[in-house]
Amino acid sequence: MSPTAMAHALNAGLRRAMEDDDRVVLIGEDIGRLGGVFRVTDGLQKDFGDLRVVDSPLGEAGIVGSAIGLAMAGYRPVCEIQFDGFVFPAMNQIVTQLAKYRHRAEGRASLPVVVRIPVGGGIGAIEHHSESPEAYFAHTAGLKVVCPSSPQDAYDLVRQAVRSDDPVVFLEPKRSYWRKGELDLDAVPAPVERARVLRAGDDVTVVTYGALVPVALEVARICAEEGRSAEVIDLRCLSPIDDATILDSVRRTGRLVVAHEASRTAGLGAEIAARVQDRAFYSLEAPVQRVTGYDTPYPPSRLEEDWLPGVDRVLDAVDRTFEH
Amino acid sequence: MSPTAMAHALNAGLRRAMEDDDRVVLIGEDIGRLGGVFRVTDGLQKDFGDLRVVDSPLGEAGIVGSAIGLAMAGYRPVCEIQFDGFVFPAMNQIVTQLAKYRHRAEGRASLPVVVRIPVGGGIGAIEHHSESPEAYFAHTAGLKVVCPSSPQDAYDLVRQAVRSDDPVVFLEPKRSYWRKGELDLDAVPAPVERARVLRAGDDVTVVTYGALVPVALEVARICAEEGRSAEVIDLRCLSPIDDATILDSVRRTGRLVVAHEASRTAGLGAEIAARVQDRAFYSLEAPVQRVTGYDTPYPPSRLEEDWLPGVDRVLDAVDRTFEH
Amino acid sequence: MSTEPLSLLAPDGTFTAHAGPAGPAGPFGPAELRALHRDMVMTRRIDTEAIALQRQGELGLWPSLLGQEAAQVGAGRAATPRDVVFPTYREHGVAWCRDVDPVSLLGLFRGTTLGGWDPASNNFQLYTLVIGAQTLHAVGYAMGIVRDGDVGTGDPGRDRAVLVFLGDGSLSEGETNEAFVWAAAQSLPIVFFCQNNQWAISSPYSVQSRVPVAQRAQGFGFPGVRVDGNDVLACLSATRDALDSARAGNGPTLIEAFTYCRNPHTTSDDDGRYRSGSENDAWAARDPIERLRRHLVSSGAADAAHFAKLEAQERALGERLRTGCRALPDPPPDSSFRNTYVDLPAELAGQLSEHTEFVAAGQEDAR
Amino acid sequence: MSTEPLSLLAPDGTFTAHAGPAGPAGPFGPAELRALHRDMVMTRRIDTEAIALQRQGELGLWPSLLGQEAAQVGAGRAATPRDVVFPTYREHGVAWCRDVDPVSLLGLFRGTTLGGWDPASNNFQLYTLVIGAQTLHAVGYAMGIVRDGDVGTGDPGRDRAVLVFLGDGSLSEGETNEAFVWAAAQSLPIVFFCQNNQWAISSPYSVQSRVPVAQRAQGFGFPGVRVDGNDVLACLSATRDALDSARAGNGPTLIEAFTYCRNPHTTSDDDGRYRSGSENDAWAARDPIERLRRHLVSSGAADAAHFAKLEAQERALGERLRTGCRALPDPPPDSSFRNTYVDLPAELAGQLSEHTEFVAAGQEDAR
Ligand SMILES: Cc1ncc(C[n+]2csc(CCOP(=O)(O)OP(=O)(O)O)c2C)c(N)n1
Ligand SMILES: Cc1ncc(C[n+]2csc(CCOP(=O)(O)OP(=O)(O)O)c2C)c(N)n1
Ligand SMILES: [Mg+2]
Ligand SMILES: [Mg+2]
Repeated sequence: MSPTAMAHALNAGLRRAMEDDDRVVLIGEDIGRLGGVFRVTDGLQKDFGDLRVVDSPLGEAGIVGSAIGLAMAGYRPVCEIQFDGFVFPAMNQIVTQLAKYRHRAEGRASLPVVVRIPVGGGIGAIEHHSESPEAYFAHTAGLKVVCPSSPQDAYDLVRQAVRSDDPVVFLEPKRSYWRKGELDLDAVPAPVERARVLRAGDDVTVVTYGALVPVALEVARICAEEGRSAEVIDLRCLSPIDDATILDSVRRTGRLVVAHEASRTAGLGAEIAARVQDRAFYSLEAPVQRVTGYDTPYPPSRLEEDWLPGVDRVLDAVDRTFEH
Repeated sequence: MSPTAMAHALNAGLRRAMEDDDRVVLIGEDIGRLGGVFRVTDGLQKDFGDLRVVDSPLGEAGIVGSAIGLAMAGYRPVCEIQFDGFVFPAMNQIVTQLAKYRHRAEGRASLPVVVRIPVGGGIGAIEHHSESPEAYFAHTAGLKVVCPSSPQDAYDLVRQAVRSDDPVVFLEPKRSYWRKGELDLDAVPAPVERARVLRAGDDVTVVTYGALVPVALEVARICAEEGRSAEVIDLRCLSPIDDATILDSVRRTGRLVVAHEASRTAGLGAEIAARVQDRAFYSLEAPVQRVTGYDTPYPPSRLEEDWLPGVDRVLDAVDRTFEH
Repeated sequence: MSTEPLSLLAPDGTFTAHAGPAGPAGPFGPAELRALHRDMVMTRRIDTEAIALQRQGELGLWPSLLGQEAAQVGAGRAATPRDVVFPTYREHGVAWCRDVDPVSLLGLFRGTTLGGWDPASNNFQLYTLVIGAQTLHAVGYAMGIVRDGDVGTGDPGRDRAVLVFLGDGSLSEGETNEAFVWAAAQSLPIVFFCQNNQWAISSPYSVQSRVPVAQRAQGFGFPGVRVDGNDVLACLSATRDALDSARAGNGPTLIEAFTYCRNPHTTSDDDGRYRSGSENDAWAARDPIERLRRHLVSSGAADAAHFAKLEAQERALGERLRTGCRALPDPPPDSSFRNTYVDLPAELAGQLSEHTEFVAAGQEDAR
Repeated sequence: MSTEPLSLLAPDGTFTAHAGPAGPAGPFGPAELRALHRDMVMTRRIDTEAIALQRQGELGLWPSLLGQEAAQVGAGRAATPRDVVFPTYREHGVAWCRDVDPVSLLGLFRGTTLGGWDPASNNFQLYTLVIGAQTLHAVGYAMGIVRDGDVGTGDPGRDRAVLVFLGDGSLSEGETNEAFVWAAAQSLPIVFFCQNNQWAISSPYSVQSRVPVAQRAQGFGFPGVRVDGNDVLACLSATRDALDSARAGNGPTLIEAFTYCRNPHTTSDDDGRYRSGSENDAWAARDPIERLRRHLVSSGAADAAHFAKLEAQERALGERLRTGCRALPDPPPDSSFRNTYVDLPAELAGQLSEHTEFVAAGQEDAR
């Protein structure tokens, strides 16, 4: 156990996955000698060679499409999309091919492809480098979507994603890449599909994922000071959603705040609100509150701090749930 | 006024738009001599020439991307995507360019582009020909998304879409193409952003759009026989959503069912449920119910009838709202 | 690049040997010629029966290949069983060559499945309806072959290649061109076989390009070859050469089989709106089957007894297709739910029970 | 296709006339040569200042063009004001030639805007960060020019063309290739100007292709031209010829300016990880500005006084950039809300009030 940054944990997880199974192949732009723009694949090409760590041509459809073909040939490809905003050229391959293939093949064949995407804002970047595209994938049946919030989870989830026979969209919160946390390389990982209660509480539930997890924890800390006990749930798996864990919590607390960076309309917050109002109707003491990016394109970075959900906005939402 | 099929109403609307403004240019696969696979553009190339009705190369990114360029040059392009399932190669142009351009240009320039897409199932088609991709677009800030349910609305909305300076994704429910309805070519159209109450009711609200509108009306008819008065709202504009009209209704009825063909998770039903539970919390006598396509890829056509929301499933959902 | 397509067998059935890159093509033995003819005849029968089934309402749709039999059988027979084939939605003749049960081709168009066969068992992938998408899968598969070390070993039992089909229209899709980029840059063992049937639904090839399909490859730095797509021997030779070259580690080839589909795009299409019957007549005169039949007769490779036997086989196939089509089972109502993920997620399991109850109630009502 | 790039000005400054398709290129008059030199010098100064501003924390990022000044100024000056230019994110030198205020180039990288100038007022579109996306917009704009009737009229005050910039890496994106398809099939008035700086971040050009960039055009059926990208005169001549041809209605050209970016991909990049300094040194010896300076001196087109004056102008520009950068206003907090749609939708208006209250409360707290 040693404090490790998430980027390094991911690197370790990928390395371990490649050692465990020599059919794991990484494909992406600049993932070889450069080690990826975030250095997540640092050193892997050197150690595993350029047949297993492929510096690809500059084309995202090609990255995902060729990964599909490699999977058909028995490999377990892990794609890297350089930034969230650049996944859209691959959307056709992801939505019409990757997600649907097992269904088309009547369950006879699966595509064990992982599509890694650094996501989210708050890093002062230029356009297309701060997006949160998870809702597109969560709405697409046939994909699993996961998003770690800690180095340990990143390490565990990426290994599990590689072992999954279902295609996995693996979202890496950029803001968390250099946050450190304990990493136990041999810990028994939690099941992928399970959300995790990071802090127990009785008065209000806060659900989030990725880079907003530390925000939610900070909110809970402040709530505690104010005499309110907030339960914090890290979703981890954004599709399928583990609503059982959320419902358990809300049935106790009666109040729910969901936070994400993606735009509000038809985002994951909507889905969680829709399920919870249905399945815990009589438990809710206040409407489910969403704290999200707004329904605008991601703003210039000078405006991002206020645009992104932060501690204050989540606290406001918690307050709103107590106004009822 | 004469009974007209929606496909013909769209044709008339496009013709009128082209007559009204000679900067309107249609682009798409097979829209010229063939008149489009659904004949929506029938005769337009003959009458307006092949510079205004362009049979495009087989590439959807090219269709939307070139439309963007034409709009930059002062034209008002109307793209046709041949089928719902084939819009994904254009996703990059739609999401990263079309939707974001006005924001990028700080409001200095707009892209008056319409992207017409035949959508939805129930026509016994093969894969990729029965999809309902509206949630991808509704989640994308900067786009307007509209979906007519009647010939009159199709005619009005397509003309308004062409006149809109914002980009519009225009969804045409395939199952409704050959349904006839009254068409008044000179009626004063309702505002694009307004949902429409098609049938007033007091006990439960049913919100839907496109091909499910007749289903909702049939549900209301049956409800009436059973002594329940259902209000039917046709959303028309799927983004931005006119929740005022929905909330007005739900505040009276206390019950809401939302129906759509698209998969459930993070679909429009989720968004509507999330807003209504928030904004009409104390009015709701039962949780908002969603009747939707399931979270699977669209099934083989032999299974579609049961997979799609139909009268019985919507009725079941209405019943559920009365169980509370 | 010569734009005069490689041709070995003239429309009147005369054969001219031709030196290809891998030496002279042919002569072809009588057994091989008869087999190719039989493949084309059987392929056409599948097509004809399917069209009839569609008219009878047994199929929702059928994309006919009438006139493209030579291209498909030539290419299909060039591939070895170890090669991997990626079709579009029209490669019924290739499917035949890959021993895919022809009845299973019908399910997709009857609406009982979106697939229909096991892509692994005949090295014949599923039909792909999204234009161009399969070209990238083919590229990825070829990358897999490279990683397996199954290229350029010189061992014919080991080396393999990918054969991917595409249409003239698909040359305009970005994904197809990305496939060319990847194949060229990595010198992959892959052959792109483009049936230029001159139309993409109502769009003549001139909408896509002003230069021959085969020329596209040059821009990416690999060879493009043009063949008479109605000449099964030319298609076979060119594809064999290209596959040999790919297996030997010499990288990709794009083959343009210049041909014509004499039926509308699909049974739903009305080609009277956009093309003339005379074009069709001209291509009927270049019929690929008739051409080889003439050669078989004039060369004495087949006699009347042979053709009679073949006709009986054809009839049997037709019968099998008609019966088989009607016997195709509807998919179980839970199949979409079960096939979406390896393990049914909780939410989807909930939706499945909803669905199962609903279907059961419907059956209840119906009873 | 000759793969030897067109070159007029050798690294040592000697000039060799060359007959291009539109007649001999040059001779260039001394005023024109001085102007081109000045453009390059000023462009480099913009670049240098921006890098310094980035180091000082005033910019988040800067994509340097060091070494690509000749390509950008040559191409930029070839376009007339009526031509329409579509840049990538690195065309600071082209922006200079289009009279875009250099300070406004900084906003995007300072995070005060995603655009920064009015795309209509200089016929210089906004920077595009999504690789390849702008090539299709350029195609669409060229379709607009055709529809305006502003091509092939022979009237120089009327005919126009589109000049679109792209990098060597972008040749692999599907969209770029679709742009080639459309431009070729419709014979559009467009020039694709590719700065092959041999790297796409850490990927050498060999990752994308084994043949020259210019060859790609052949596959689509239009001319590809290779020029020495460090030779401003060659870039200017080739682009002028290509634009003339486009305006005259002869369709598209792809120009490959073979060059090298001597700085890392952006200020965030660490090129020590993937390339050697010696490559850099070799290209420094081919510096485009030094080359023209030598020619100016040896031909007597410019004297010491000229260079001194230029240096003063440079310094003034640097000063303007430094002051201008710091003075760039933060965007108003409501700007994203107001710029998403022409009219603020009700839901978004609600979100804006939420936001406004929140921002106001924050300012309250801060006070
Ligand atoms: C991405 C995509 N866009 C549009 C379509 C609709 N479509 C089906 S077939 C076809 C024409 C294909 O032409 P071609 O590639 O020449 O093949 P052919 O049908 O002639 O065999 C089109 C446009 C599609 N299937 N996929
Ligand atoms: C669609 C897309 N994918 C990935 C990126 C990330 N990216 C930014 S620049 C770049 C390399 C571009 O290389 P090239 O086209 O040669 O232009 P250069 O930077 O050399 O000028 C990459 C991969 C992007 N901007 N857009
Ligand atoms: Mg075709
Ligand atoms: Mg480059």
